Amino acid sequence: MVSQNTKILVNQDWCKKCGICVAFCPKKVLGQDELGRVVIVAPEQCIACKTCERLCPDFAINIEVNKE
Amino acid sequence: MVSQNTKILVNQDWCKKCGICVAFCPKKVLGQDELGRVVIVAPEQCIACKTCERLCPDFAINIEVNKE
Amino acid sequence: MFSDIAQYFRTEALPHIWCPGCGIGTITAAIVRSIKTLQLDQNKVVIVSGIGCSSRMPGYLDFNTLHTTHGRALAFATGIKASRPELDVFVIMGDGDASAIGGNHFIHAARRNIDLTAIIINNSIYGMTGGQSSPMTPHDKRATTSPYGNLERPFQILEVAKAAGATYGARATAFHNQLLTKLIVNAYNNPGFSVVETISQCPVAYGRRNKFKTPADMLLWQKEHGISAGRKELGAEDFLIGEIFKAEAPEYTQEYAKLRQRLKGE
Amino acid sequence: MFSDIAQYFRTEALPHIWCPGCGIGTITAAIVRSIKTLQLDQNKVVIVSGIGCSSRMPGYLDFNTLHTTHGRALAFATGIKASRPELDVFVIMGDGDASAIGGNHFIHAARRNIDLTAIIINNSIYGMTGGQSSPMTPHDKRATTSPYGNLERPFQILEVAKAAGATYGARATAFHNQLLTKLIVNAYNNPGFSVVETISQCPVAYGRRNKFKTPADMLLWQKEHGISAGRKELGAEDFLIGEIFKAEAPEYTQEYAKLRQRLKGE
Amino acid sequence: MAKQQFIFSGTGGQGLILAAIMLADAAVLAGQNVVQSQSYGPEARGGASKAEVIISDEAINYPKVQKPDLVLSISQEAYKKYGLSLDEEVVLIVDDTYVPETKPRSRNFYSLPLTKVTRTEFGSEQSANVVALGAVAAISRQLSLEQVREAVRQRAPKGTADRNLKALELGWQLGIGALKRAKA
Amino acid sequence: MAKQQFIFSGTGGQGLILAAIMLADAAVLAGQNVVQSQSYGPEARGGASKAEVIISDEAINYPKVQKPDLVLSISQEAYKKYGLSLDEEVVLIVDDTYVPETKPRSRNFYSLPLTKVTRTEFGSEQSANVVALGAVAAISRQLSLEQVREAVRQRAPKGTADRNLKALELGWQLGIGALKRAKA
Amino acid sequence: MSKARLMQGNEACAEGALAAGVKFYAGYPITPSTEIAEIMAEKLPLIGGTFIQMEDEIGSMAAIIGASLTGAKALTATSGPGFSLKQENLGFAIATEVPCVLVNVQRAGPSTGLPTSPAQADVMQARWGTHGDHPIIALCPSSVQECYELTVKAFNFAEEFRQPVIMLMDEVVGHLREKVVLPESVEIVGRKKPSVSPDEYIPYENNESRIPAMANFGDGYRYHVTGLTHGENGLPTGKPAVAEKYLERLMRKLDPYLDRIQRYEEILLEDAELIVVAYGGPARSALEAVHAARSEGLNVGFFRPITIWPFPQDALERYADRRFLVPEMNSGQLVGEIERVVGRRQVERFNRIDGELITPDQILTRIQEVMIHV
Amino acid sequence: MSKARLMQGNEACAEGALAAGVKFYAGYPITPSTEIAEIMAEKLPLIGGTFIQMEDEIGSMAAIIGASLTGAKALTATSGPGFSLKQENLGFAIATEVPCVLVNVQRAGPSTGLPTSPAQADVMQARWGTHGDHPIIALCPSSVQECYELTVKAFNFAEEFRQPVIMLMDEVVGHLREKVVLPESVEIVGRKKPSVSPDEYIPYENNESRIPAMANFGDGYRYHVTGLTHGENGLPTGKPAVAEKYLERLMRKLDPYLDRIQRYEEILLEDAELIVVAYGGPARSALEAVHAARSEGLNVGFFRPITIWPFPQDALERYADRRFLVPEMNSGQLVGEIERVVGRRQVERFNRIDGELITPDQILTRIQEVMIHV
Ligand SMILES: Cc1ncc(C[n+]2csc(CCOP(=O)(O)OP(=O)(O)O)c2C)c(N)n1
Ligand SMILES: Cc1ncc(C[n+]2csc(CCOP(=O)(O)OP(=O)(O)O)c2C)c(N)n1
Ligand code: SF4
Ligand code: SF4
Ligand code: SF4
Ligand code: SF4
Ligand code: SF4
Ligand code: SF4
Ligand SMILES: [Mg+2]
Ligand SMILES: [Mg+2]
Repeated sequence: MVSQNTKILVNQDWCKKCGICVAFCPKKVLGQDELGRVVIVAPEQCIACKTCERLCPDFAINIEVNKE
Repeated sequence: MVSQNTKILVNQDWCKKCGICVAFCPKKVLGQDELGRVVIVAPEQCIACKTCERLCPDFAINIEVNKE
Repeated sequence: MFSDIAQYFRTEALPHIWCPGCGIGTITAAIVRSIKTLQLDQNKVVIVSGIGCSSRMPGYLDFNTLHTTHGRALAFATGIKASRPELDVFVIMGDGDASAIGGNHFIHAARRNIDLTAIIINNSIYGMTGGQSSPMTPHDKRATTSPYGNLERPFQILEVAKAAGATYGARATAFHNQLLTKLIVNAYNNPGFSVVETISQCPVAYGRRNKFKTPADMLLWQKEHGISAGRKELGAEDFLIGEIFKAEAPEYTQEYAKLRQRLKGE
Repeated sequence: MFSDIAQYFRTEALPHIWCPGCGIGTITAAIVRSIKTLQLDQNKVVIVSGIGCSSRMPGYLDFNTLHTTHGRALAFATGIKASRPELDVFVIMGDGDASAIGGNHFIHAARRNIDLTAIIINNSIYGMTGGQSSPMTPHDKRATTSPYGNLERPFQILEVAKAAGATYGARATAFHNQLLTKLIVNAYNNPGFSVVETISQCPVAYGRRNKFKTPADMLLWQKEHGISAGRKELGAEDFLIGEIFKAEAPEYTQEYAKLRQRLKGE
Repeated sequence: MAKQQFIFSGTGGQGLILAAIMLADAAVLAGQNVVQSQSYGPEARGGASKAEVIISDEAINYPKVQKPDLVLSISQEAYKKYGLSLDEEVVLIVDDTYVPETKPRSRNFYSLPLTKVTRTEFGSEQSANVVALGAVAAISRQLSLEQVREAVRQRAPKGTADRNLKALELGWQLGIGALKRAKA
Repeated sequence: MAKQQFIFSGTGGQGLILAAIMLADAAVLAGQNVVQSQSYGPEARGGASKAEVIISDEAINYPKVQKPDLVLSISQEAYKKYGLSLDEEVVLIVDDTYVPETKPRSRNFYSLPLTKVTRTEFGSEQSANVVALGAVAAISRQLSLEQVREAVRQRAPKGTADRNLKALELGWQLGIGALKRAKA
Repeated sequence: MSKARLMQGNEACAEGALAAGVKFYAGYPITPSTEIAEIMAEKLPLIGGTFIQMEDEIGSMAAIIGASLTGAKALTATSGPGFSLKQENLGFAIATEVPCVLVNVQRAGPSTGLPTSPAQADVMQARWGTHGDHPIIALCPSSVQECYELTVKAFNFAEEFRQPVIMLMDEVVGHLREKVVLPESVEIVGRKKPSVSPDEYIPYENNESRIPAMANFGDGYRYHVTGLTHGENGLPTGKPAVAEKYLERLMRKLDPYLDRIQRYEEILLEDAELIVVAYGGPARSALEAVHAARSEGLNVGFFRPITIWPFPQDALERYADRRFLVPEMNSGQLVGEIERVVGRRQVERFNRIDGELITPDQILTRIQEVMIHV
Repeated sequence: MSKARLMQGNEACAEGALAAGVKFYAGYPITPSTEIAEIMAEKLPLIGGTFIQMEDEIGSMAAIIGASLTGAKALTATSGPGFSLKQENLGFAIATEVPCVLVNVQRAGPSTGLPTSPAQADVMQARWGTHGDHPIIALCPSSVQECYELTVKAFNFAEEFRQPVIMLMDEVVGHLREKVVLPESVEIVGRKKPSVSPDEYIPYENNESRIPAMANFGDGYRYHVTGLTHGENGLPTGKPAVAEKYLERLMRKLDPYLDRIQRYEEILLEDAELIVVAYGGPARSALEAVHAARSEGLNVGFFRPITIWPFPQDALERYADRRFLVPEMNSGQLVGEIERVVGRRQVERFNRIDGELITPDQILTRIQEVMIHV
């Protein structure tokens, strides 16, 4: 497990709340608040697959993996 | 033989002296004079195949067959 | 036999402007013979063309005739056919007309499979403007704009037509003009977009530059290199003649008619 | 990973203008990753586009970028490549841009087999102008100009490319964006005209009218219907992804270079 | 009725233009002259969106709002652009969900739960535009509920008339309530 | 030299334009001002063809021949159009093969066997245009044989220089002979 | 019953076309004209007409000409870039005298420019955009009501004069929604059909009306249509005399009808010292400014050419002794023609080119500058 | 050694281009311009340049813009129908300020017209043919020598001002062969390159010269080129203020250089009561007529605009008190501009539209009519 070393960065200025990252995160790490903003609901679940990052149309997610 | 009943009509006003009819007549019925005009040199040889007529780009030859 | 088809000509406009030995005249007669064979109502036939030597053809023919702008014949024809589908629309284009400037209208007419009979007169050159290379000039051949031999590859225009959606493709030559007449009849009978590529000789702008001494030499070349399917293996300069492909697809004006019908129902 | 590719972006121009959930952004990142993978010199890369939502892409990318007129990107790119063949030229087009108004330049770039990497972003619609049908809108689907469902058949654009002379054709989707990155790398490596068709989602102008509730639904559709060769038989809405064809043919700028060389010799 | 000028502002996709059209329709039903226009952002892809309506019993030449009588803002960005520095004469209506931060104003200011009410009633935000229209119409007091209702009936996309009429009613009530509170 | 105006007329494919260009080239070599033009028939497909040359030691403004000094006609049609109704001052040269029918003229008229001589010498009609050029140049007496020779050398298509120089010589001799006969 | 309705300018244009009897539309989408195509796509199949989305603007123009030759009233609509592309075939329609209507909803240019912003920058292109000499009619609406009415007129002119007609709209009126009251019925003019038998039919007859009768393709009158210079029989000619006759007629065919074709609006001109000449969307601002200036006691009048081409020269020339102010949403286009007609020294300009509608205030300020401060 | 040679106008144009340093030609054949392409096809590969025959005129215009962006001097040539088709991309080149030269050898129109006959019927199209506001330079040669010289100038103007330049020829000069004396060397102007580092480079800088420095694609200065209205950084903008700044500069970029750009010829003007204003091929007839009139004792002068656009207005205006005769091979085009400049009442027209060159006699007769019989 590398989840401790993974940082999920969401650029709220660029995010357009399309919900794609939320829908495709295999681990349900991400969610949306009532205004549609992406929130990280289960960071510990993240497997750093970067699906969210690659699918995000707005370059708004950065998964930073700090392998130690 | 139907040759007796075949008329070869050359419309000299339309003929442009390209020589195609002469080159493709299987029976050497046609020739060209020194100014390039088409002349009928061997009418009796004509087999009314109409190759000349069909190939003439200028609609200048008419083969009229008078079957009796 | 010209007297047989003279009724389809504007004889007052003859003799035509084509050069001595030019294949377009021969092809014109073959096309007219197809229309005669089909016994089409002269008043319902429309002949549309673009610009080029080939495209001067409609002016000599006694139908509803439309000589348009360079490359656009199929777009004009599309307007005619879509507006009044009962008309029989033939479209005459040069190789440059159809495949260079007109390439887009060509692939779209094919995609729509609109019921037009398109006849491309392929003389491998821009005749009217005096011999520039066209997208159908064979590789390495000379033209005024390929003085060192044509660097480009020619279109396989029937391949393009097929890939774009046409439902009938055939090829003949000025020499094989009886075949041509038959193929045009079949093309007309195909209810969709049909293309007949017709190899023609341009002795003046192409032949002279490419070692053909006489128009007859060029016809001989057509005779030798135009091969019916299966007759022999194709050599370097050979090309197939006859029907090249057939396919089925919905035709544009019929689909539109169905739509109108459907909306009436609603 | 955006931080990894940020150097290729004009970040000051972000956020981009694309709608929420639009696939173009995802594809943009995939393209940039290809260029990164190829380790191309940023100063030698040229990105050319036409007009449309997709064609706004170059504005966000930090290369030599050229946003041209609708449908003409390949013709501009041809001028660039022919004039300076050492440049790496990528051409971004929408489906309408490439196949409607730009169809002619498309088939001619293919015929010349000029060494351009053409990426068609196929969202099945004219996005920028608000949702009219394009020549790649599937049959029966809705668009503002096909309010009763599209009567026409879409192009099989890779078939057309192949018939016209292109030497590389591949297809991926916004969803299959890692595949896309690989295919673009391969396309670039093909020394000739290469086409990568990329299926994208336009939730606003296409999805809404065609019963897709969310952008994610459209990506799911891509996931389900994009099939690698041999994986299974293709269903009605399925399409192949991966490399679709490869061929060999002389490349235009190389032929021209040879001509110059030959003339020097003379 | 003297010239009345309205600005509806928010982001693309919120249905503001449709709401403005409905307002304009209602004015036509009321026998008024009316023009309605919108600024398409340079590319109008999810960006700011603005719709304008001018209603008058005289001929309307210049078709753009020069001095609004009422501004509706349903995004923070739109509020900043169109609502923030308005004269206090001008009626300003904002949505309290999407415009959480507002400058205090002594009068003519209504921060209404347009989105919230819509969500509560319909479970989604769709029709919030018509709720807003109802509030605007009620607060502006230029048109009768029946006129606006008729306009909504005519313009609502197929199959949504009932929902939208309901939304209108909700908005109208919100507006009336707010007016009452303001008077009070 | 005063302004000299030439018309070369015949049918397309006879090489008249090239002959006119050679004449013009020769005039340039002679240090003259010169313009050369041609009328492309509406489609120039085997139809009538006309080339013009104006030579002058002054500036030439209007570039078309207004009143020719010399007309060459090598087709019956061209003769009808350009040769038939000429002033007798104007020199008229025709080819006796292709212009068999001519109106009698008291002077300045030369019916020359241009085609025949070419065929006899070369076995084909190619280069008849240069034979004609030779005759024209000789009869017009505006340019030296050497000047025209140089022009032919420069302009002749690759590999045909010798043949064409020969043709020029033939034409020139035809011209000189004709001049002599006319004087006699 | 003619009822008041709210309608968009582009929609009114489409409705006007339908009222005029349009049966064929071919087009290619482009902002800000697209609504016209969209309405046509919906409505034409319902009335037995045909909508076709072509591969580009060139093909669209070609297709409407083809359709018109079969007898259908035909329409296309576009904006700047598409207008440029249609020019070649527009010239074909003019040369062959095929009736059709081409709408250009002007946006800000050059090139792609500001696709959603208004401008009036194709005014001179509408006159001179295709190569070669040619006559043209271009109509310019200022209101949604006029979008409707002028489109009907455009079809009538096209049919009566065998002449392509340009509806020169702008984004302001094209996208404006406004109250309109549509008439219950409109006057419709169709093309003149041959009254002779096919044998006697002369397709490009040089008759007194200058407008040859036009037979439909398919109706038994077989004739030739070509963009080459042609004789009365329609066949190409290279003969200068025939060419001249043809071109003379073509260039002057509208002359006998100018009184009917040239439309304009005049307000408060009698005592006007300064006349504001404006057209299209910005004319609305100009009129408001004129009223404001009057209320300040300035003797200002308003002249609005509705027919932009042929420009109503005679009408304006009557005021050649006044001064003029020409506000335009371009860098100065129609003003050149006005200068030509009334004299350059009398004419002041006001130009706005940033994609925003000129305001009444801007014009009023300019009026004040011209009348007071100078 | 500069030697006298016989050369055709089109050939001289091609040679001028080569002398100016052309390295790229893209075109599509069309009478009467084709010789230019043919010469380029032969010569460019010999000097390391590139000739490409494109699929149409639209693509040709696009390709030369692309090539120019890589640093190559680029040329295309066409005639009427092709000129119409090039308009959209011509507008792109103007908007993006990409240097290039576009030759239009005018033939008789409209539409296909008389493809081998001369005319001057694209004069106004050269000014207004593309949509949207735009500046333009168009040069008009009257002799073969001038075809050469002006083509060199055209390239110099294009490069110096980042401005597409039109060589507005006509079939008369294009196909005329005439004695020319080519200079041993010509003055060549290249485009201004950035003098700053890539970081500091502002591709559409609003600097004092009004002409931004231009970097080649591939040379390390990465920037964006778009036909959308753009800011100084080259990126698209919808902001009215930025748009206005850009368009203002674009529309006025030539103003500081007008003295150098505007060329014209003046002959016998001092005491002229009537000034014949003529250009292109027909100017030759006009000059001959002027001399003939003088020899009849008529005080006639000759003014020939060589730069047609921007029209040398100030130069002509000096003579605004004289009368004018404007012979043109069209139905009256440039005459409108002359009327605008000097006043309509002073100007007489003479138009020939049958495809034949106006003769000196025709102009002389008209001079006599105007000066004597009236
Ligand atoms: C828009 C436009 N571009 C170019 C031309 C010039 N032009 C006339 S015909 C032609 C090509 C002719 O070649 P093709 O179509 O093969 O017909 P052909 O003359 O060989 O029969 C060209 C380029 C034109 N008339 N219009
Ligand atoms: C000549 C021209 N015609 C039409 C347009 C209008 N237009 C802009 S983008 C576009 C089509 C966009 O569709 P597509 O190419 O599929 O790109 P998308 O927006 O879907 O990415 C059209 C028709 C234009 N800008 N120029
Ligand atoms: S990296 Fe994978 S697991 Fe982690 S948030 Fe993104 S999609 Fe979910
Ligand atoms: S995919 Fe990107 S833009 Fe969409 S919600 Fe997630 S972070 Fe936001
Ligand atoms: S019909 Fe046949 S045999 Fe007779 S002349 Fe013609 S080609 Fe010869
Ligand atoms: S084929 Fe026809 S045109 Fe040719 S020579 Fe024979 S008759 Fe004459
Ligand atoms: S140029 Fe060629 S194609 Fe044209 S008429 Fe002459 S021979 Fe025929
Ligand atoms: S309209 Fe469609 S393609 Fe364009 S940005 Fe929006 S979602 Fe993307
Ligand atoms: Mg050809
Ligand atoms: Mg698309």
